[in-house]
Amino acid sequence: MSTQDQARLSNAENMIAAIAPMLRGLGHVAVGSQSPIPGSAALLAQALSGGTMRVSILGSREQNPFTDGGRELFDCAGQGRIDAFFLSGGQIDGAANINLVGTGDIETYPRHQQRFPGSFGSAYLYFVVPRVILFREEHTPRTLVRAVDFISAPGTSAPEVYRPGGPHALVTSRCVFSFDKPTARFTLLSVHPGVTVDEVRACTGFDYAVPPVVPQTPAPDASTLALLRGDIAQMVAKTYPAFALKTWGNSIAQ
Amino acid sequence: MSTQDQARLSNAENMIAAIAPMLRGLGHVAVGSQSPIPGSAALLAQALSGGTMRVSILGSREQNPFTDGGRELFDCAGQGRIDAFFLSGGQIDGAANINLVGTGDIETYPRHQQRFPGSFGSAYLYFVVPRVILFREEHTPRTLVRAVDFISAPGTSAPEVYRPGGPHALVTSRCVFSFDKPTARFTLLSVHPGVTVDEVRACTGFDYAVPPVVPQTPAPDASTLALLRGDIAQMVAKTYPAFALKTWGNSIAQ
Amino acid sequence: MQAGRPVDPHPQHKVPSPARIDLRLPPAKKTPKYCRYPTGKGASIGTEKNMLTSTPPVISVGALAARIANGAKVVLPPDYSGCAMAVVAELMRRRVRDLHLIGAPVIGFQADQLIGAGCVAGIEAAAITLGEHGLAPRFTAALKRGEIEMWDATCPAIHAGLQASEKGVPFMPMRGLIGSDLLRVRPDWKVIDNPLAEDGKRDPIAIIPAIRPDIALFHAAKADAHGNIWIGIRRELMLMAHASKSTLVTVEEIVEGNLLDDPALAAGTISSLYVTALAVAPHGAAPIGLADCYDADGAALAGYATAARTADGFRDWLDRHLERALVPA
Amino acid sequence: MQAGRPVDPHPQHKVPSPARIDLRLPPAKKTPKYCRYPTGKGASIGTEKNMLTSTPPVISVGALAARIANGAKVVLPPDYSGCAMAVVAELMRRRVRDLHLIGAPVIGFQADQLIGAGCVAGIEAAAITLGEHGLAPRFTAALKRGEIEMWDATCPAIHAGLQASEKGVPFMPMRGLIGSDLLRVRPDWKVIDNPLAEDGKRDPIAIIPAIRPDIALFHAAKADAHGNIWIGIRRELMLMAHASKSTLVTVEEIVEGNLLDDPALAAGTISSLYVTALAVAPHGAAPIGLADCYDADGAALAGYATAARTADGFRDWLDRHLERALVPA
Repeated sequence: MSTQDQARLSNAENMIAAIAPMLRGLGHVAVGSQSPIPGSAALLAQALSGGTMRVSILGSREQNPFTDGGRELFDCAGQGRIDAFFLSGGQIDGAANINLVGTGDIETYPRHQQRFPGSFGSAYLYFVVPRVILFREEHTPRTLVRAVDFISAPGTSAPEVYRPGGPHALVTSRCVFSFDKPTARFTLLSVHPGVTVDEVRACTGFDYAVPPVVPQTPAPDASTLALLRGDIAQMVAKTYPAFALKTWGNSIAQ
Repeated sequence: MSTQDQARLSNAENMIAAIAPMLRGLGHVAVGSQSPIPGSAALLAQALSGGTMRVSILGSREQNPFTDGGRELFDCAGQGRIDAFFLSGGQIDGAANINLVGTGDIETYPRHQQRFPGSFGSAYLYFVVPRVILFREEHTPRTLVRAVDFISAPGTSAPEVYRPGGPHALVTSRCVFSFDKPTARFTLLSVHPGVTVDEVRACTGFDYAVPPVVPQTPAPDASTLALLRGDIAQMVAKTYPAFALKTWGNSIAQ
Repeated sequence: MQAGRPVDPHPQHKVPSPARIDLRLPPAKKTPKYCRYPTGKGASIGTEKNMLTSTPPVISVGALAARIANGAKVVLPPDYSGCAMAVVAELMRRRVRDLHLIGAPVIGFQADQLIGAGCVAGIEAAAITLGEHGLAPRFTAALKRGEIEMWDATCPAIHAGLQASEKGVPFMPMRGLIGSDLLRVRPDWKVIDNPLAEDGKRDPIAIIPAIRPDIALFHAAKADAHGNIWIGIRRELMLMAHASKSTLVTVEEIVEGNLLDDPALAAGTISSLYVTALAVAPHGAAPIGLADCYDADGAALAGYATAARTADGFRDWLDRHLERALVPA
Repeated sequence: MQAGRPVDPHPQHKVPSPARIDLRLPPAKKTPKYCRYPTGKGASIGTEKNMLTSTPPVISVGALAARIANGAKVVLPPDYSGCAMAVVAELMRRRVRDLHLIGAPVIGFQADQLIGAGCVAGIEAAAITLGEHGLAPRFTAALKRGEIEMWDATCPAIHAGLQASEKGVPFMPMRGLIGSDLLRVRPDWKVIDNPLAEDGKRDPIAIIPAIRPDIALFHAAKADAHGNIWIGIRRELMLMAHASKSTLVTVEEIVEGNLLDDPALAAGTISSLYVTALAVAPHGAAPIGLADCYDADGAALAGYATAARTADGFRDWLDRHLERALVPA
């Protein structure tokens, strides 16, 4: 493998590299189960934090501080002790509404065209975690839609609704959007290496703001990349072995 | 000690003997901390139950099934899993209202004439435990009053109030009153050996019903008394050593 | 059964009225006969405490499953907790009908298998998923055909509903939810104005009715001879037991002594007070794993996920599975 | 300070707004320098997990006490749980002022001593008692003289208020209470109509506002090097920690390893996530006992109860006690 090849990031690595800096300075980042990309980003950010960041990963035997049963994550978030969390969606729309339930006219619920697993904790955590980062690897008009068919959790709320939390950004395999709460609208913040602004437009079902100049998503420097592909990959493999194998190959398997 | 002396019951034993039969057939009897007389009665009833009764004693290392913190007793009662509990009062009145807060005009609260420790769990348990047995060793016009100065927990409630529980009886060192919910009034059910109906009237600050014939509180038979003064006394000594010493003497000390 | 919107999935629990007073002592009994604890000189009463109390019976897996009647409302743990898969197999063998399943708060293989076997009328959960093995295929197919009722939830709402039952209150308030379509499909959830909000300030808040299952069913590493169950940090199992009318448990083994006597083990123990009956089922959570006991059998789970993609595939899987999973009745 | 009825003893916790987005990676750092875990070939990263995270500092008992400012709202456990008596002594030595104490749910020697020493402005509890040693004399005297505010409660209302904070909701509903004079002296408690009651049926129910203490203070048997605290079955301590803005803990000892790595111990452990700072205080609960560690010193407690009957007696006791209880600052 040439030096150039080594520096080329996979889709997953691009997303990890985009998410990690958004966590800088936070005290406690929590990650849901089956979220290997955010989990990897959180572990990378933690390693770069100089020991000030705590990362809790549901489903991890070793990064999991919870001893009060399944409710503790949600109680902990309700107490204001979780600074960042990650949500995805079968559909995500331009107002940052997310749909984890299914597609089709809501009037025909629950007979969906396509059924997703369900809302998990989104209808709560999206409201109370200050920095919720949306992620979805598949960036197509099918996943990023004009308006979701079912709102598992809304992107914004009326002023009288208690909502210390909400969407901060949306990270896909193609780009990063930031979310502007007052306008309830995404802005294209950066495109990953090799992705064009036009390509993002063509693949996105919702409207969003585009600044005159859209930078490339900053790549990690060599030492950070080495850290990710070394120690972090090994830690990730403990909780997400299938993901680690796919992303970093056999060398990571324990 | 003659056989007659042995059969003579102390005040505490009279109360224990009066309470134990009220627990017959119940599945789960709970006892608050610092309630040695009800605790002894519950352990006696349990021993006589043929293994069908469970007794939970707060503050006991060995009779305490609770592993979910201080709230579990109350949650357990709210679930309907506690059939009987015991409450006392600095004042108890003829409508079975109990006062665990203090004496004096409520308008001067919290500057009581006499301050009691506080309501503990009474304002809840009195509502949700089906069979609450009131107990108060001191039976005087000072403790059994016409109307309590402060209602920690009311004896009865309006029909629309959720109240599966409430007072069942009042046991003192002199007698046993049963409580009639529809009339919200006590009835003198029995007097302890050596106590007269007139004496009870003179020592009671509230009005109550008196049937034409008032029986004596049934005394335990010889084998039950032997059980109480033997095995039960030893069990009681583990949780209430001072009480066991006072009631049954040094032979019980471990 | 057709999907629809029943008025109230969680009718309130009724507590029976107190019995009338009876002051008579029970008939005299000879002491040792009626006391289960040893009364000899050398016997220590204190350490035998739970022998005094009503202990839940230890029965067979089949007999345990037989306590789950058609139409029961059963709360089940997620795949990361303790799943009583041996009992699930028995329920499918018996072709139990019209179960209402509650995932606490999400649910996986248990629900998909029971739905595939035609045992389920409705399901309430924050998610139904086979995790890394993908969507739950029999659930998805049944929903599409309108064969089951669906009560979509969100994790903390399930916890709140169970905690309401645990505390004996009719509802619990919960933040979030407002603006979610979950409120549209859950007419039993309501939004009220926070009665404690500052004067003149609106503060809408959702309230979640109590969830009171008929039965909590789960698997744990061990019980003791008194029927206490060790669950460690899996306290959603404790919440399930507290909230339910009865609790059925399978365990890997029954150990000697009393779990409550050891201060370390007591911290992770559910008292037998909450346990209705238990059965010994070694490897009873397989092919799902049991934390600190055995890992999930990934090949078996993947095999299920593949087979269950079609109704025929599921039926073949079920035939093979029930043959393998035969337990003594 | 005069007793009175403040409008709201439990103002809601404000969560800060999210910061603005910043996509830049932090300046490059040489890896091993910024990662606290060993990176050598033989090092196992997994077992060092908590070295990666912010660990609560281990400080002196005096420094721990110094974190409790005048006017703080402090939640304290009952005498049967873990009482940080060494810190209570330090608070009296410093003559901290205007504490608002919350008993979880009842309180004993801690409150009586702090009241006697003039440290307390108000108290909320279901009972204040020295247990078998009788009424709390300094509490009773201060109340009679109108020197402290009193917020009489009932045990499950305190638990409910703390659980409301634990869950981040403004209130919890609670059965009972209706018709009690507690509702007259607790204007912050309200009775509402159950919004989920059947149509046309009245179902009044009390709601208890969230109790959010500034500080939870308690003593436990052990902590580990990562700041996790083992509390066993004393889970009211966990509730206190979850509900409070910060948590200060003294322990008998700090043990090696990680309590969360042992499945049995983890079940009785509060994660360091909830711990603000801790101090080692051997025999730190004395003269009150600590379950499974040491019994209460009955003579010392009786001595206190007798001495504290008068203000002079209490002052003498305090002088002797603080001299004895001197700890390094």
